[in-house]
Amino acid sequence: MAILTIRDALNQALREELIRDENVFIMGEEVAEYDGAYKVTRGLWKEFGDKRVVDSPITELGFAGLGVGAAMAGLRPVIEFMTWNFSILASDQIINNAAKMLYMSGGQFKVPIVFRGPNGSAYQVSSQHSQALEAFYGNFPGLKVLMPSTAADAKGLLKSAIRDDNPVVFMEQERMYGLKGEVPEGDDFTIPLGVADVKREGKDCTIVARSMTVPLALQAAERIQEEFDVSCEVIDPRTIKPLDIDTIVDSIKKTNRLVIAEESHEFASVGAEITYQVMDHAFDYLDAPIKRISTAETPMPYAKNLEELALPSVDKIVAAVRQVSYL
Amino acid sequence: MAILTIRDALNQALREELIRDENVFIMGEEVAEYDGAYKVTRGLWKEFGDKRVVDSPITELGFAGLGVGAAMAGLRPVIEFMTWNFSILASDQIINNAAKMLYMSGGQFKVPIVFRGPNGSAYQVSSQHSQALEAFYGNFPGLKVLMPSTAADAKGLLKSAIRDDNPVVFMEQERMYGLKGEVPEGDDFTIPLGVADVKREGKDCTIVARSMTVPLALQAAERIQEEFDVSCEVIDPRTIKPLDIDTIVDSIKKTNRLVIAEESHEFASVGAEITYQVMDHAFDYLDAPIKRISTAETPMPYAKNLEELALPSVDKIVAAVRQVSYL
Amino acid sequence: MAKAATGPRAGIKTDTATKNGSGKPLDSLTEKRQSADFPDVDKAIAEYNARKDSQLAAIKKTDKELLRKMLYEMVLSRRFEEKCAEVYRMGKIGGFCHLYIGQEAIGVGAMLALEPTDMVVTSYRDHAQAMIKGISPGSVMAELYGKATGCVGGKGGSMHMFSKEHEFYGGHGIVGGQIPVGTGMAYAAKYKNTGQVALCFFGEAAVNQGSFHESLNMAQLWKLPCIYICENNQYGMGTSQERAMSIRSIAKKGEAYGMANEFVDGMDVMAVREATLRAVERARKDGSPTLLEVRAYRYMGHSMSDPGNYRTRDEIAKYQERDPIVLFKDSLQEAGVLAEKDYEAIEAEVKDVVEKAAQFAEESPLPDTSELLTHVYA
Amino acid sequence: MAKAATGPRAGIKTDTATKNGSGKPLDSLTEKRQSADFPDVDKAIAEYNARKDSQLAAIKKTDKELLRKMLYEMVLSRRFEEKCAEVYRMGKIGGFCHLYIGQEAIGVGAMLALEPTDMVVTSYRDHAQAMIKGISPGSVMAELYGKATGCVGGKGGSMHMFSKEHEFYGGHGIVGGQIPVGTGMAYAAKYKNTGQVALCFFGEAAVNQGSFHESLNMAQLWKLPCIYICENNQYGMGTSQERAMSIRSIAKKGEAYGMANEFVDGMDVMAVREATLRAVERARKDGSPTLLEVRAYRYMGHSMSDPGNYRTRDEIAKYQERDPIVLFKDSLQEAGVLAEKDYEAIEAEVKDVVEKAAQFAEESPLPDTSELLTHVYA
Ligand SMILES: Cc1ncc(C[n+]2csc(CCOP(=O)(O)OP(=O)(O)O)c2C)c(N)n1
Ligand SMILES: Cc1ncc(C[n+]2csc(CCOP(=O)(O)OP(=O)(O)O)c2C)c(N)n1
Ligand SMILES: [Mg+2]
Ligand SMILES: [Mg+2]
Repeated sequence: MAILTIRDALNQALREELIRDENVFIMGEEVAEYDGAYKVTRGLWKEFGDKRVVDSPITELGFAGLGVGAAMAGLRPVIEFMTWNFSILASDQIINNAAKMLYMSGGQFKVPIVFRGPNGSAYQVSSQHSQALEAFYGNFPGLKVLMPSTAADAKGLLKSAIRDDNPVVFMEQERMYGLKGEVPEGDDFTIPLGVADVKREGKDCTIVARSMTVPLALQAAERIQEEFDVSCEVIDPRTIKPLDIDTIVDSIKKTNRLVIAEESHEFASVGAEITYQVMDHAFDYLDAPIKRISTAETPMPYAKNLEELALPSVDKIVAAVRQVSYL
Repeated sequence: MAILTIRDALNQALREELIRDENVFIMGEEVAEYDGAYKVTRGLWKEFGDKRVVDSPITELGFAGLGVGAAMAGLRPVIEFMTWNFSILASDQIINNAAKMLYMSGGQFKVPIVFRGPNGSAYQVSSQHSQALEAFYGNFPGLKVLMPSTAADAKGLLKSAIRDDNPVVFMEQERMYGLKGEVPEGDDFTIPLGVADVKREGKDCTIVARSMTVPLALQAAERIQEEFDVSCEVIDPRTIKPLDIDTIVDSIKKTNRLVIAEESHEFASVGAEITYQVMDHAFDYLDAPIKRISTAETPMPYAKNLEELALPSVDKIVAAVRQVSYL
Repeated sequence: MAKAATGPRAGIKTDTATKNGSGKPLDSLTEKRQSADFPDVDKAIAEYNARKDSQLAAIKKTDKELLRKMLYEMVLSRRFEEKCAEVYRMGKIGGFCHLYIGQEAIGVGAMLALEPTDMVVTSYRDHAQAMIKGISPGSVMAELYGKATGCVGGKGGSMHMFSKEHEFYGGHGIVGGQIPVGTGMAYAAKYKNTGQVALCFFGEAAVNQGSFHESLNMAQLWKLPCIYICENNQYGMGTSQERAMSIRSIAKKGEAYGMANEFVDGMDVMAVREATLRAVERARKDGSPTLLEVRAYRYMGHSMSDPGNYRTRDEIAKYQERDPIVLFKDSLQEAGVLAEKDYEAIEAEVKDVVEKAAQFAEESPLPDTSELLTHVYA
Repeated sequence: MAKAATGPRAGIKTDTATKNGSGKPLDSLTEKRQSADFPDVDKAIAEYNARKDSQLAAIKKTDKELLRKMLYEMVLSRRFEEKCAEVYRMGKIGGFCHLYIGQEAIGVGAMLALEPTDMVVTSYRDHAQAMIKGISPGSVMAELYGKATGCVGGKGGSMHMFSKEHEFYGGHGIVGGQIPVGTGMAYAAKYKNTGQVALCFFGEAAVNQGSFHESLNMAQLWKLPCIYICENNQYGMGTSQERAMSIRSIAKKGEAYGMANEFVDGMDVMAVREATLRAVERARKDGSPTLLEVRAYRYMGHSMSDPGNYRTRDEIAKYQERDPIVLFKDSLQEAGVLAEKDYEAIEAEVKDVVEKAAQFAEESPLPDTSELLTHVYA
């Protein structure tokens, strides 16, 4: 297996799907000649040209909606938001058109489109550029929501997303683009949507993490193992919607404890949703209340010390595990 | 006390606040000469004129943002969205500007603005006009979110919202505009934000409902009382954010059971959030898993029979109470 | 209901403000907006008369069957929607119901200038467009009734007619939301080199939405074969165009994008047809988009629940003098291609079709409850 | 890095498409866009020379102290931001950092044509505007360092400078997001009849956002005293204006709203000043808004992390020949209101101010951790 950064794994996925299906095209701000603001589309414009890789004006609502129309008419657009923060401007097209079109049209018009880009915080980019939006989009039936945390998942899920006939919200994380991992070879490597992955096996406490909190949770698990001899199972749902609750519930049946680590704000978060579903499916197995670690309930501050304080961290996860384990 | 419809109670609140503070103005589509699409602003343009009650072009992003700028500069805009569905187009201004401005400016620029209008379903208005968005806005720190269910609450909360120095998302329900209730007299009647109201006392099971599900929950409670001699306590948080979790927790400590009824979709809903917070504060008091009744995980269908099936109902709430009560 | 002339578009000048509002508009409409095009019916009539000869010439060079079909579709739209109003009042149709009565020349003139493979998208005011594009009146009516036999199985209702088979992309409820979608349809046509054009209808009030601006820039920048048809019926709900838009000419806004544009008399179906044909030619030649402003008038309220108090009976009557069906029928007779009995035959046929559509809708079953959960995901 | 001339703005014509893409752009830039205004430096120089006499006249009629202040502010901006670049590279500033170098004539020319009570709002490229409006260089630099003494206490950083005291409304990160906000500021001024005007800056790429369109329509419709200043530095990140906008003239877009508009040479601070004065006069007279397109050039990358490979050194050098500071200094000398030693004094003063600002920032404390949770709600 090759060792790739998440950035390059995404790039490979895009490249392979551009080759595989000529109806796939990429559109977004700076995706073509500039090679992408975060270089995820590096080299693709050079290789595939103006038709397949298209720089758009700064017109999020417009080009998201253009993508929806193009998808209805048979193309498979991959729309990059330079970051998901800017997608809020386009949310009407994502929610009212992409997500609802199949239903409103009585099953006639599919919208096979992928919206992708980095979600959540970066490094000191302040209030308007640090928003994690998975709960925002997760609330709407018709959308699938993906959040990979490794290079292999990034590649396999992006390929599946592009092949999927539904609108997919595909959320990356800028802080993670450089993370390296093994990626299976071959154009046919895909990962099915809706299947969680156990990133670390354990028996005493379950941690459900996604995107940026997965590496944090893994570090926390190591530390807890060492310091307290408590073994944590780390589950990455990878697909937030549809959520693979079974894998989570199975783990809780074993560990009887759950910590959820997420980068988003907490109010009506995906963590809250997981809590409800776990309560619904495994109430009798819980030996302690579920504990959630989210980003502070504030807009993201710029100052380095405040930003650090606002975000989830290994320390916070360790503390949460100790709390639910009564350590 | 006067008996008023929710519509007229809202209208009174607006009128009184227009009189009380000349910096208050109302802007939105059809709010002035047309008296409001749902007549909430009836008579106000005639009484207060072009300056205070302003018809806007269909430009949701634009006039929401205009409101933010005006609020920063010292006015107290009340921005009507003809329905909250259309606010999605304006969500960037609500989320990235209204909610974050105070924080980003280090506390210098307050944004005392109320965004209001009907939320959720109406009668067969189909997929794009039936969205309940309280979880969507609830996720963002900086916003307050209100959802009254009675005429008195509607009036008292709207007056408080207009006087509040923060951006407030004020959600009404078209199906409820005609509902009547007693409203205390006097210009000084307000209801504090962040305080839940026990709409019915009971001891066996708690139902937390909001907006349209409050009357449904009250009916369900009556039926359950009659049929099963089980007494339900019905709590209406009224303010979704900040959430008065204490009142809910106190009730659960008594009843040990919770049903949540909400009109929104379920994934990452306010119901999910209440579940997390209850689990966090009252895990040991729960005798059964919390049960949530939400709108079906589909865009809203038009056909009458399907729409009915999609929405929460008295029957569904009764069934949920029976389930958590093991009846 | 106060007159529009005192509306807030006059601004918010505050010199005369009293503490609690003065009880009357603080500012009156001092300067009359300049209309870039014909502002009233009289001017329209004069213009129409002036182009009468070329109109007759156009009629004569057009296939007779097509002319008959155009008239048929206009009459069908009219009678179909009169039926809608009737059964809506009986409670058979729910939700919103926006009628097209008075605007038939636009849908018919524009859409019958297309090939069947061309694509169309429009707003919630979509019954006529759906039928002109080929969806049967029965399945449109059944959709209005929320029945399983409706063109989207009862899931969409009045605002959301769709037909993939007929290249009809809906029926959209968010004002301006279909403009980027139409742009994307044209994008796909160009990408796949299919030779199709996309026709995108919207109201004049939708022009104020950002989606209009963003879309037209992209369409012109990338030369997308999209024909933007602004159906300027002069009101967005209860707000007249001049109370919502700072200039009167919408066609002229095309110039902000360097886009070809034309102002068209929307009561004259042949004028709409010819302008659309010119736009189609541009689009098929090199993908160039066009913005057409088609000035018309809606006779009914904004939707069935709008009493329409914001305009006078006189104003409506004045526009009805130039009824597009009457105008077209008269021209056809003047050109000698239609006899009175031909027209009567059309009315009779339409009457039958509309009755059958209503009966079909009435007798069709509700959707099966299992349908609630289908089509959420593909 | 490929040349812009082969960019996708040429459309997506597909005739020559091969299955998996051809490895090179499928379409080449065949037709050169027409520039509505001066397309290149040579033309700009010619125009500048032609208006030279009236420029000198304008200088002579302007208060000497003000002229000196204008020059001082331009030099301060330049040196301050050179310092920013330096310390950014040392890791003292985090996140994004967008420099204004090359565009100083716009902020200075426009803002010093206002009264101190007038309001200003701009984008993330806001350091210069913040200082010109009166925020001290020390507290701007401290904000960049994320320190407690920053003008927003370290919460905002480079993109979010604010000062209520100085009527500076920020510092906004969402492209185009400040345009409705500026419109609302003007709305409040008119509502309260304060006589203030609102100045709203944005880049040329922001013009493509729907927020621009929606705002300008409202401003003209309601006659709001807002001056929209489009700082056309010809690139939005790596995308040249002609690859993102279907026409070249932004000023002309004002006509789509019936709004007064002007094209201005953004290298010439007096030209910016005069155009702004004309706009201010309109605004104060009857609230009329104005759209100014001010053509300039940014010397640096889009932000500190942009290598700027999308343009050539030659292109940059060509614009630098008309450096706004040099141009202004020369004119002042020619007009006899500035001696070389006066200029040197300014440079010396600025140097000192910038050093002290950096030192202040360096020595200031980080915000107290309790600040994380303050200012979420009022
Ligand atoms: C974004 C949005 N805002 C408001 C509405 C409510 N609404 C529906 S139609 C309409 C008027 C639209 O007028 P116009 O675009 O001129 O089209 P017309 O109805 O005249 O055909 C309004 C305000 C909506 N559906 N969507
Ligand atoms: C809505 C949105 N989309 C994208 C971005 C990323 N972005 C920041 S600045 C910029 C370019 C803006 O160019 P222009 O408006 O010309 O202003 P300039 O930077 O040249 O001053 C982009 C794409 C953003 N901040 N907001
Ligand atoms: Mg209209
Ligand atoms: Mg620029």
